[in-house]
Amino acid sequence: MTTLERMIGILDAPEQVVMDWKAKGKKVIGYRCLYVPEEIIHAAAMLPYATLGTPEPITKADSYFQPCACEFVRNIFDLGLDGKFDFLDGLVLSNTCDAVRHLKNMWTTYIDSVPCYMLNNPQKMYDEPAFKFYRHELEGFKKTMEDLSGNKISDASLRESIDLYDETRRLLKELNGLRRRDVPPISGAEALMISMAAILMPKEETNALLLQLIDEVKTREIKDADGPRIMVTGSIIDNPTLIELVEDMGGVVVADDLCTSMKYFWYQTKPNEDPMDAIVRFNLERSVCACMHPSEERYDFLQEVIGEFAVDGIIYFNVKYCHPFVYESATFRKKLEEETPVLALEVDHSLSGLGQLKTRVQAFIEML
Amino acid sequence: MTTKVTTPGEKSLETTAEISKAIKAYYGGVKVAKEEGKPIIWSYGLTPREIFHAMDAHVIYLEHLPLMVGAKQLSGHYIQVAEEEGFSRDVCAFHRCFLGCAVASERDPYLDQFFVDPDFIIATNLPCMSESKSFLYAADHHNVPYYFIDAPINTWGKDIPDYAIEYYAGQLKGTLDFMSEHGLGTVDWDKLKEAVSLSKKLILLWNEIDKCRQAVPTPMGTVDGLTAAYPLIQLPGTQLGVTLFERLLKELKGKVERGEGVLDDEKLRLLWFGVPPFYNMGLLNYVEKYGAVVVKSMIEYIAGGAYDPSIMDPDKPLESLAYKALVDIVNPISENMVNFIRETVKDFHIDGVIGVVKRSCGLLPGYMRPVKDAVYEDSGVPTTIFDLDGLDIREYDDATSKANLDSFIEALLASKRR
Amino acid sequence: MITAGIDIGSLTGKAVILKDNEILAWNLIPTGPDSSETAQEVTDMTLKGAGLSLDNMDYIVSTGYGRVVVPFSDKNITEITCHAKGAHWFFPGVRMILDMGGQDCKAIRCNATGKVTNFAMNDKCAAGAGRSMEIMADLLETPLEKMGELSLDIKERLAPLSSTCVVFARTEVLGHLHEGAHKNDVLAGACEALAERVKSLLKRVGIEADFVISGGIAKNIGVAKRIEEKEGLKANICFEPQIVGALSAAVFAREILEKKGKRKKR
Amino acid sequence: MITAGIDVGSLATKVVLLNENQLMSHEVSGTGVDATEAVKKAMDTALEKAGISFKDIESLVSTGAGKKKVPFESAQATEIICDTKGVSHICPGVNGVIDIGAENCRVIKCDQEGNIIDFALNDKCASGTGIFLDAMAKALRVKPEEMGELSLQATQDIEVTSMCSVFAESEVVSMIHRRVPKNDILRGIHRSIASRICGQANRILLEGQLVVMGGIAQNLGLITILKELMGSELIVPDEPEILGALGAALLAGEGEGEK
Ligand SMILES: Nc1ncnc2c1ncn2[C@@H]1O[C@H](COP(=O)(O)OP(=O)(O)O)[C@@H](O)[C@H]1O
Ligand SMILES: Nc1ncnc2c1ncn2[C@@H]1O[C@H](COP(=O)(O)OP(=O)(O)O)[C@@H](O)[C@H]1O
Ligand code: SF4
Ligand code: SF4
Ligand code: SF4
Repeated sequence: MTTLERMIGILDAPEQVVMDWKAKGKKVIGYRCLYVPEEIIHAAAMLPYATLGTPEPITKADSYFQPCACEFVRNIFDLGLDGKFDFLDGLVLSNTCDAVRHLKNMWTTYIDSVPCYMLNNPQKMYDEPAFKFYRHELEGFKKTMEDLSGNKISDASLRESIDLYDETRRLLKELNGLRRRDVPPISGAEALMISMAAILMPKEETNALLLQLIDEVKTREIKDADGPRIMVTGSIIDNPTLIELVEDMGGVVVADDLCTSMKYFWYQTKPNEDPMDAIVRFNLERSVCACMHPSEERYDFLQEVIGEFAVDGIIYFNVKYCHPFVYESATFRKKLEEETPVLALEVDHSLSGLGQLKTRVQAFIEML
Repeated sequence: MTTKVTTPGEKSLETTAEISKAIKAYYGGVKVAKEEGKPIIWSYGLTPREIFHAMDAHVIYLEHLPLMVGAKQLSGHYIQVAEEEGFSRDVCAFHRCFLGCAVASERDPYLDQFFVDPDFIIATNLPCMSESKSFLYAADHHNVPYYFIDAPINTWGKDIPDYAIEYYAGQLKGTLDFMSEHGLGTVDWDKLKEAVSLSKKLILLWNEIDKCRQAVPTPMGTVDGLTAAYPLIQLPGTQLGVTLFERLLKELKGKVERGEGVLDDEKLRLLWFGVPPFYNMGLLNYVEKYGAVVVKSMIEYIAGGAYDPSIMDPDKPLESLAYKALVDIVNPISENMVNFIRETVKDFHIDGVIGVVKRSCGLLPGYMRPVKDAVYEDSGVPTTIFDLDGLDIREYDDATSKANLDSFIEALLASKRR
Repeated sequence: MITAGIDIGSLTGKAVILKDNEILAWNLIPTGPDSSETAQEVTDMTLKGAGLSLDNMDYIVSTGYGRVVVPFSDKNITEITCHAKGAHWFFPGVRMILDMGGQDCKAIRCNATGKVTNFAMNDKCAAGAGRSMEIMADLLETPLEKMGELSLDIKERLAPLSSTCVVFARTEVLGHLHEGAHKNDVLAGACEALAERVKSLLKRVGIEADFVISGGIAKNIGVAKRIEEKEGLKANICFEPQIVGALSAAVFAREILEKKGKRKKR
Repeated sequence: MITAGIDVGSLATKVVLLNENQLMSHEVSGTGVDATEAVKKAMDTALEKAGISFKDIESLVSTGAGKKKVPFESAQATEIICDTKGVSHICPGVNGVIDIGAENCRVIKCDQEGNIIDFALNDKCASGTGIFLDAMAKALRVKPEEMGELSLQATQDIEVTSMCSVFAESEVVSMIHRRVPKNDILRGIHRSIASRICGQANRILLEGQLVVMGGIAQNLGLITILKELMGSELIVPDEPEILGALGAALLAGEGEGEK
């Protein structure tokens, strides 16, 4: 089996990662959104586990959420109601959008099996008072994690965790950098799956695998690389189907702006600081999500990637009822379109109605 | 045909008519200010009005404009304009409508009376985080400066920690500086303190007004209440607001003494949870044919209406305002909203709760179920939940809405009879 | 050089045979239960009309809803890309195309060579497409072809049908009729509602004065006229708007061949 | 006391005549364009079947979407009340009702005594109602009454993803094109509609022993899948479409709508 296959294979049964970890008698903390610092969880010797959705239709959650709440959140809640997250020792959400805020409300009210915490991250970037406030919140969060795990988090152990995660991010960035080539070594769908697997696995393992993987794919070339180069962006995508769809229609997905992929690893923490401050700055100086103010940083990131990866067209996949991204795509679209064509699509998180999407994507690719 | 079936709400109080005039006068004033070259602000959500009044700023509020446009049945048009700009039907209709007004190439004469372009924008993420992004679009479109007040969500209940107050109050200071920078002069701290003290007075009056509404029959229902809440939401920190509320209180007290109600023979008392149909406020009168009154609506209580102002200290104006904003019932993740409704149902002898969700709202859909369960558990009072967009008339279906109301009220009456 | 374009829509199947730049033959039949068969059938008919056989075809491009199931096509291209090309073939100056078919409406912007630069499609709800017109026609017992004309001859202006749902519009229509409204007035309401929806689609891509309406609804002058009036535009409509997609597929086929510079062996 | 219940549905008009709460006769006929006329006709037939004349009726209650078009003087009641009344009369003690009519789908939760606890009506979209099924029947060229039976003979699970009835129709057409067996398509359709109804029922946490009524309750295919999805016990009474009218007639017996 190639390393690539091994990594992608992890997504077939992500719970296995958890079971292996739990077998060592250690705890697992679920988290939603990158504004929850994994490093702090890890420094308390627990496994941070990204709760991703499934394309299953939503059933039980519909009696709690009105159908106009974002489908991703309803999906997570559905899984929670079904006990699919019962292996978690806690769930941490961060303050990113109304949907997640309500997930916290609902979870606390209706799901007893897993305690749920809300981490109050500011929605303002680069702002000294926001740093200060966030630092306070993170101290509280650190305390909560210490209590939950029974382990103290020292500056040294936190530093170690940060270095470990930085290494993961560095390796992923190096790997994805190869996609700048005229003929990328990995497809967009593969890249997404590698990132997702890397996010889910304990980083010690991830890093070793990534090293091998970079070596392995260096000489690889994907087939059908003569189509237009596409960048995919939008709300969370936790399933390669949409990217595969773009690639089936002849697009070559070379880059993205997703929190499950490039946004996860694009940035590094700044060295030589107090480790808590390093995390504070890391989170408030990069922007992974449309929830942050202002949006310039995200726009600049798009521009940078468009240039570096020679992107011909951008496809926005906005999850239905995901308000932050819907607003932002409307705002960005106007500006981006002056140079790079943009296709903005609304998708159901459960991926229904792909037929209509196909026509649009195909037409867009023909247009390029 | 939708347009035929809508009717304005029938108000019954003298003071609310006066308040309506005050609203028009306020926005007329904005227009005049623009003509005089004064800077105009667009703002939204729970940005503290007190500081605007203390700075003599002229502000157009995002949620208020659509209401006025909605009452004139123009919201559908402007919403469409926004959709043509590329905004999805799934984002808040208020924001779509406002953006529609903002970007429309031609404005209706009605709108022209008071809607003017901004010189800068002050936005916030309270009550709804996601929608605040719409202002970035507006700022881009009009190419004006933008200030964002980040409100941490209330995970603390009534005890907001100092560092959160400090963060929010600091941003209010930032707002004041920002306004100064853009041509509004420096802040007069005495005036600001005065504003906070007037704001405190205003809420105390509102609390008394609220008490009157507990009377059976209730002297003021939601049709009047929504207008009556205008000073609370838009005029805190002004003498005008206080004067209007003093008058309102007097009028209500008289009614209670005389035993006069919206309906003299009240059979059912209802609570409206969610945004009422502003283009068809007559729907709230519709239930009167069953002897039912919508006593109160949640909307009237955002922006401090459910707030105990005793903690406000005019000597610490920014901290007081920070506290007021952060504990507001619409600041998510707190028991505050659920508890408020729970108490209201008991104190106001509510028989049934009407919960309406609009599919485009980011905030309310998450509250419906917890509120419904809490109220039922506590008082055995049922809640009906149905879809109704408060602003987008194109989504409104009179027959379905009435069928829901009819069914709910008949069921309530049937269980009362037993 | 002889090329063919096959357009299998949700409601009709069309074929066009092109010799260099001249239409040799075209045909249009309702889409049957089996798209492949429909494709076969409409192609056979057209070939027969031109006195040719499949072997004579140098290149075949398919498009439309059923584009992937045409067994003998060399390539498939979406309706969106096609319509721009075909509209451009008929009216070289055109910059905006409105294609109104059975299931969806598309507003397309293109450049001077007929290449798409932007497009928008109606959403998941069918309320704004041809199928809704058929349901209306059925309901009001009016032949589809007469609908447009009748809708322009009205006595009283009713508000456009408000039901967003095609299915519920039925109740609304019945209500109107029952209240004694004239059939034509109701038809006008239906056309008005559709035109209104289409208008916002056009606005989403940005309105251009030189525009073409293609697709079946282009034949409904009740809708076409109303769209023109709303924006003060004059629409170009070719002699058979329904074949624009198939024609452009054939034009594409020719261009592909020219680029490749060699004939494909069949 | 002789009482009458009239349920003017969007497709079918139902009349029930009771004598001391015992069924005398009932009639179901198409509503058509002229509801008033339809009610008159149905009433005449029902009267004839019962062998009485209109003046023998002492009390009348009407319900249904077209209740305002009833040409006789009568009290009016909502479908929610009438459905619950009718259901608790024939199946006392159930936990709730699912009423699937032509353009409406209502779910009602009630207590042992037949008091309404909660309910939910469908929104403006037609998917999840009888009309949706009728349209699919037409697309597949089968009779609406046969759909259910046929779907039970399906051999594989396929998914109909479009929720819009109009798009679902073309999705179905394309399946026919791909030569998917009719029965399997039918099952897919029923599954899609059942999950919609299930979602609606979920909204009010409907569970336990439930009665399914309305014209669509006669569709066994749908009921089977609904049972599977909801995990509830579903009861389909005989002539499920007249329960609304029955409830109305019972209400009339309680003194509503006396002449
Ligand atoms: N003669 C006509 N007059 C008016 N409308 C027509 C006429 N013929 C077809 N239509 C309309 O055109 C639609 C079909 O358009 P078409 O472009 O063939 O669709 P598709 O490509 O999806 O099969 C029908 O739904 C109908 O509304
Ligand atoms: N035997 C049957 N099998 C399946 N469906 C049926 C049968 N009889 C009637 N229906 C369906 O029931 C629906 C009408 O139900 P009904 O409850 O009478 O509706 P409404 O009260 O809204 O007119 C129609 O859609 C019809 O197709
Ligand atoms: S998809 Fe959008 S709305 Fe949903 S949780 Fe993510 S950011 Fe929030
Ligand atoms: S609370 Fe809801 S209705 Fe109000 S502005 Fe926010 S999203 Fe819109
Ligand atoms: S409203 Fe009607 S036309 Fe629209 S999706 Fe629903 S069934 Fe389809």
